[in-house]
Amino acid sequence: MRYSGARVILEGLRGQRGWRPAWREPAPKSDYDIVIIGGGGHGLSTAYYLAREHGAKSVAVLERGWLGSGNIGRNTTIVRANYYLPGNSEFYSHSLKMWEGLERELNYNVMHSQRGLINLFHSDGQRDAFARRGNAMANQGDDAILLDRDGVRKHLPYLDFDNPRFPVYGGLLHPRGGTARHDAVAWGYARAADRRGVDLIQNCEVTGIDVQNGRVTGLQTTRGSIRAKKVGIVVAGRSSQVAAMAGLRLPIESHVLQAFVTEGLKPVINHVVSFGMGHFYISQSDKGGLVFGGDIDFYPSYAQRGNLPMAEHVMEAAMTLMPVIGQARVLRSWGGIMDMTPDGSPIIDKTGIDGLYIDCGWNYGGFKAVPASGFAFAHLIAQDRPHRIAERFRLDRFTTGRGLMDEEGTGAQHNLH
Amino acid sequence: MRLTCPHCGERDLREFAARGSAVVLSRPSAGASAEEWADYLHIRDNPAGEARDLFYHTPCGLWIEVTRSTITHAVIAARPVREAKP
Amino acid sequence: MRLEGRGQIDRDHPVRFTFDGRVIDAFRGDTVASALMANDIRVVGRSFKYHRPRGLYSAGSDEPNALVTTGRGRDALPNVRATMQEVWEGLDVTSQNRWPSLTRDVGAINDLFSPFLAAGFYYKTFMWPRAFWERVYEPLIRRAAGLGRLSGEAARDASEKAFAHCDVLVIGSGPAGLMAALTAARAGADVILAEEDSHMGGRLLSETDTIGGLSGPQWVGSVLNELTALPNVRVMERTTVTGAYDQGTYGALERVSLHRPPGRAPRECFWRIAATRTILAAGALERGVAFPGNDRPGVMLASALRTYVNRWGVAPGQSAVVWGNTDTAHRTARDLASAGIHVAAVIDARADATTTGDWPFYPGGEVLSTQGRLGLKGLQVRHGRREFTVWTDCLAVSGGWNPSVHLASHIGSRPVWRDDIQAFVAGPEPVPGMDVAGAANGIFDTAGCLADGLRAGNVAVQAIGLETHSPDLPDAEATPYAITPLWEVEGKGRAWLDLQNDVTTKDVRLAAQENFRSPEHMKRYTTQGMSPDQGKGSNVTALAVLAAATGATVAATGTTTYRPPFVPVTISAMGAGAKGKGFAPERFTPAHAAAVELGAPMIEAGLWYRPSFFPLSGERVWRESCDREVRMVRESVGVTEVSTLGKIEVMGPDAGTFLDVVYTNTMSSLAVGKVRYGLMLREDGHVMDDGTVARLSEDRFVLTTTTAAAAEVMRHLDFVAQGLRPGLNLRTVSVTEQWAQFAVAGPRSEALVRSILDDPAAGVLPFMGCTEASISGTGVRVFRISFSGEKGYEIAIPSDRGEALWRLLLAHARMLGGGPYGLEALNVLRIEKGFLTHAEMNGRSTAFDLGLQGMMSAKKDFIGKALAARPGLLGETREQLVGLRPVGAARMLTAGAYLFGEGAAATREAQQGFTTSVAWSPTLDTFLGLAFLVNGRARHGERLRMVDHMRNVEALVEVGPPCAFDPDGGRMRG
Amino acid sequence: MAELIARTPAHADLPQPVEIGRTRIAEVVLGPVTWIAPFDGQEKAVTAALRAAAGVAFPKPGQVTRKGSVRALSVGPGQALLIGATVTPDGAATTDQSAAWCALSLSGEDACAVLARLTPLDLRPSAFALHRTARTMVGHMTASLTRTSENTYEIIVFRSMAHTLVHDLTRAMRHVAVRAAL
Repeated sequence: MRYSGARVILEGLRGQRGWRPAWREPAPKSDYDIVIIGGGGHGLSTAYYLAREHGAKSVAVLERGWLGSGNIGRNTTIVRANYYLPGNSEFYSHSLKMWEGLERELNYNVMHSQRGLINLFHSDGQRDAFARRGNAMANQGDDAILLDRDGVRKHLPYLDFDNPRFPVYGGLLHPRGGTARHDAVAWGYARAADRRGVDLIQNCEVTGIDVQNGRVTGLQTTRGSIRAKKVGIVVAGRSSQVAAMAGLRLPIESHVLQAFVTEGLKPVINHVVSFGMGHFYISQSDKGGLVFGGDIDFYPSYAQRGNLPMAEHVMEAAMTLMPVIGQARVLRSWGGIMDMTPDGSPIIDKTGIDGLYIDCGWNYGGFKAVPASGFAFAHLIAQDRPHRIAERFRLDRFTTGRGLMDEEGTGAQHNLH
Repeated sequence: MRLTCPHCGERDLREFAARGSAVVLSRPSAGASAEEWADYLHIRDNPAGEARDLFYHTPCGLWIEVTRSTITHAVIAARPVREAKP
Repeated sequence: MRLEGRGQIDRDHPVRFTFDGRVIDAFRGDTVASALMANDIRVVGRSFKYHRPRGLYSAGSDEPNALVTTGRGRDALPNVRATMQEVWEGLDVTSQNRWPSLTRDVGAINDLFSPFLAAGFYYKTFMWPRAFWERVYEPLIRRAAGLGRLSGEAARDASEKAFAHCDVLVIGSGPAGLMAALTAARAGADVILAEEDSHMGGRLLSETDTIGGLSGPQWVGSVLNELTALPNVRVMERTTVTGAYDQGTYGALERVSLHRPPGRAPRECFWRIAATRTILAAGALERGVAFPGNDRPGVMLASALRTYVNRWGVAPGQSAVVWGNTDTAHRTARDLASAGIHVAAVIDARADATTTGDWPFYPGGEVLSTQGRLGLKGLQVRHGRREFTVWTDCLAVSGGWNPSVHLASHIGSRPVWRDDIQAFVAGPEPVPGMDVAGAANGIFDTAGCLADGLRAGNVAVQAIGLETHSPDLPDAEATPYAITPLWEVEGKGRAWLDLQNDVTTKDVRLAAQENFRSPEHMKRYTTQGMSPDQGKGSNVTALAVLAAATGATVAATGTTTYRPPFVPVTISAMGAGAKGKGFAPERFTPAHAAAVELGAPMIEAGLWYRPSFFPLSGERVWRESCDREVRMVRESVGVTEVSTLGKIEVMGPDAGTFLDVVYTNTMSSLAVGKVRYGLMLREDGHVMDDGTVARLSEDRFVLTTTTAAAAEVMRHLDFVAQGLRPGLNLRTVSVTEQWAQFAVAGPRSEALVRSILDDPAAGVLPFMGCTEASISGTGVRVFRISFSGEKGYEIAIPSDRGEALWRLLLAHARMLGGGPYGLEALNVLRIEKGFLTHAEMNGRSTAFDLGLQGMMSAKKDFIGKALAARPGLLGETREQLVGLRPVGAARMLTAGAYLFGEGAAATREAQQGFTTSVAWSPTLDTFLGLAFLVNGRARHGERLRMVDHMRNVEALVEVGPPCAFDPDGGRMRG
Repeated sequence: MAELIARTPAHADLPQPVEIGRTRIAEVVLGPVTWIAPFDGQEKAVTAALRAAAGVAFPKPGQVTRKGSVRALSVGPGQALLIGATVTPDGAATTDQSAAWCALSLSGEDACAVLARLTPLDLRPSAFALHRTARTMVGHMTASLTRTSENTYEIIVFRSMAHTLVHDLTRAMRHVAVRAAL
């Protein structure tokens, strides 16, 4: 069933009776060519591109809970390509281009909105650092504009320019940056993958990975054993546990990142705004809620919730930067579990076990990566060699020191990125 | 969250800086292999359950090792890293 | 309409406020909601999506419809629950989401299109053409979305935050909460009793029961008299506990003065409460029934109607129908009748129910639909096979009670379904230290709540190790709770679940039809429960509808997750105190005021402020001042304050050994009276910080760190000392605050230093020497070090005399033709010399990259040594520090620009490096740059293209060594 | 010889004691302050030396030892500030901190309520009795807090943060005062 405005009107006239399930509810088969563990954004997009790009016919996605129940459903929805280190630059640039065609690709409105993202800076040194970032983006072929204080004022007149603790010197505008409706991305990929024959299996937890003679042979699950020629692990927030089933240890520590949304309000914030000195970023959803967040809570955690000190820090940052939103009320807070890596950049790689691949370590930047991550991971699984956009996301970079992508420059401490 | 600083007593989380897994206390000896060093600094067991993590009580300067659950956030024990040294 | 002789309002104190400009008469004790009802205003809001007219539905913080804006301008507060807002003289209330008025709202046209606006319709359309999303569709949607409106003015920082600690936190002050608080208080526990309402008592303020022979309010008063007299009890009304966090930490929002005209009092206070034990006695929330037309103004919860009638003495009309599935219906009818309101019918979903009242009674009946446009006029009722119309102004509906388990679920515990009460309750000890009591625990009669409060109080008392002193239980009403499921009535027309987000039963069924069958999928697809009330009144009903649609039980369907806050919290409350400078401490150096006196612009350096430059009259731009200051230092002498540098003393027999661990070079061999430049790595082999180490005596070293890294280095030293080298005998302490420090630099620096020292001979120090001396009798530390490349000193003096020394230094400097210099000049001086700051030590650079590999001792282990030797951190592929000068026509350099081969395209693939720091050098009459360049040390003399897209600057540059001035350091050694 | 005039940390921000409502803040001139940290195994010797020279023992965690105008405040594991006398006992790391700290006293009936706006420390008498001291936070600053009488607290922060401390305290004092008048 194809979605369209005409269809919406037709179904409106006939009482919505004709809408069919967005995806099937298949029982797991005993045997697949490829099994993807993890029905989040990355897993679903991987399955989709396996079918779409590589013609894979026998693919299943196993999801412990409900589709999209991980970080794809609990993030702050920002889509951007403003990285500056080689490896990240080309990957996120590619991902943003994929976003720009995603709705028609999936026949699903994920509400990708390129409303512009502004990173504020607060000193001469930060200006130079953001100039470098902007230049790297331009070198990559992406858009970036360095704004001075007056330039920022034109876009964001509501900031406290007069008496903030850290005055605004300017900002780096990324016009193609923006947001998307997070759940819709999962649903869009799920529906599109399902239409290409991928079996999406919910409430199916993987309990074991079968390896024989250095080669993966299948999985044990709460819904029975499944044989598989190839297995991809894409389970941010549980990466260490699932990898451990195959005897792998990862350079990952799990941390909780909180986010907040206010009651719906008439439009006030029209960009994505990021306040580096205060570890605060914000946008306003189409529904009117101010969606914002800050830094991780810093202690290792698998609980999808945080504590008050960071929540208060985030609200305080809002008050010093944009007191215009002070009277808005926070409606809901939540936490996502982040795979934090030693350099803050992700991993898409083989594992040393034939047929077993892993896509993990997205820190708190995984949402915008969903299209390209799935695309590159599907390539790796299908072709057994990395796609050029992700060839630097290697596991061994920490051992060799080659190609580290520490954008923040905070070093090999997982919770500092 | 509240943690107990062995010197100062039970305090609000906001008084602490968190560092992550306590395995960094087990620094390899100078002659260790490159693999050992890389593992030490990067690879983590990352348990979903009982874990040993490091916190710094900023007001008093004490580094502590906290045994805690990463699932429930229950705190089981806390001691100065001086005493935790393997 | 106002009911004579009823309610707890103060009829001696009339209060007038405005609603959409209309003056409303009310009494002290009214809420905006009760006052609107008293004035027969039925439409109080418009719904989010369809702009349906809506009336009062509840009487508490769960109100879905009556969201209003109070105040104007910067004090405007959107989405205030009219049910929670107490009236005060002059209060300005406006309705929301309507234009031009509540009764004539153009947006209501949306309702006509509702057949096409089903759940998730927007995921299926608006995709063509692509550019239309940002330009057409989204702006339209954004404008239509949202309920209230922010004023667009900066909010005042008018709230506060506070901490509290107690043995027992009691949340809610109904019969269970009061009894629990009394029990704990009498046993001597420190008790905090938090109540969301303006008055303690919970449902006891709204019901006509007697307790121990007293009316509800009287009994509440007697308990409160005892509690407030106890020193160990803190009673907090208008305080909503908003979230449960780890180890007994709770967030709570107190409405301090929102019930009064604005003044100097804090508006709200956000509390952080640490409690050993908590008793959740937050009561239960009544739920409605999803039946066609159930959103009509005049349809309201039965409990809310009793509250309006009994507590505030108001009623929504002359007659009412009551419909329910428990004895609640009968209680409501009795109260209405006694208040003189005509009870047009009582409908009890339980077919076997009986009544004692004198009203039409329909056991087993149901309401099929409603009539009326801006207010309820009549109901279509089915009883047996008969369908008929009942004319009424008001329908009081009750579908049962949902215990308020929100806080019990905040840290991960899932509520448990109970068939006998058709509701979710909390599991055992859902939050460590928490007990749930009363209606929140699924006990719905007063006597049961009192007893359960007493039980919970005693459990808490025992848990904290006190002796119990149980109060006597007063007599109270004890009715068994009998309920039959009553979730929805199917029929023609829309039946609302989430009134705010306009989610109907059809939407939930559509979600199930499209396979959004898990509660989370249904919630996200339909937006059920994502509205300002977070589905307080509708979530469980929606789950029941979903369960029916999927053929599952409610228990098996489960719930979505409750998350903080329980009620929305203003950002200005949770972020109180941070507006303006309050976000982070401000640190001022000892000579700050003296620098400001000289007109120096002070700029942020982390938490510190430092002078940028010291303008002289006639200088129009910073560069003029900066160039002059640089020349001054190169030609005579300059003075600048460096107190912000971190200063750490390391003492003890093993101090040297310890420093050998944290620095790449050897410090243990440093002679007393000498200073050495030191480099610290992180364990991953990258540079953490640099600074100097001075050995003041055999077992006392003083380290300097950069301003930015001072706290990080201190923490690192503590970590190494305590965690990695606990066997070493040493002590570390920050002395940053003790010592004001000034750099004196330039050819005449020695003359200056000698002129102020009590013993001028102490100024004759070798390069990298240090000594203790005195100035006007005050002990100082003198270091012969330089960050400018000139002969230089740093003098440290106790901070209390820092300003005096600064003034003395300036006076003497001026006599020598010198003066003060600021950060800008300091930066130029160091760039001319190729010295480092964190622009170069950027967290990704290694000693090798910076050309400091010679400082890495081969003879000892140190932090970072092993991992700095990884192949990827060495060799020709690394970007190495170089100096740059422009050589083409364009003479300007910028920092953050990239380097490319001459003639190469400016693309990522062709990047060769980037600039980190640049400056105009008045000394060399050229721009100078520092840059990282692939294999840079081998490329001195090479020409490259520098491109800065951001500033539209391009230049041809020549690569050289980082140090551009006095490369052999003769001036510095002097 | 020029005289170098010493400034107290809060001389500009709090030149005079300030009273708002039922609380008062005033700068405390600490006099000589020495940071003392006994080396491994030297704790007893250092206590003996301190007793001999100043009449006070090395304080246990959270403790203040006092003799006349001399006090020793516990400020961290194995660390104390000796205030009011200068003693540099053998066997301990010591350093002069006389100019490092800004100390204010906060007193009055509502002092505890004011402080509760700023510190997460449990201030109940059962947890923070008379003459107890704690390293904690005041606002965003690390601080030493000491209860010096029933209704008096001494707050010590970095000297450079004197302005912020006075600002934070006076804001809290105003709020408490206005509330009390409601």
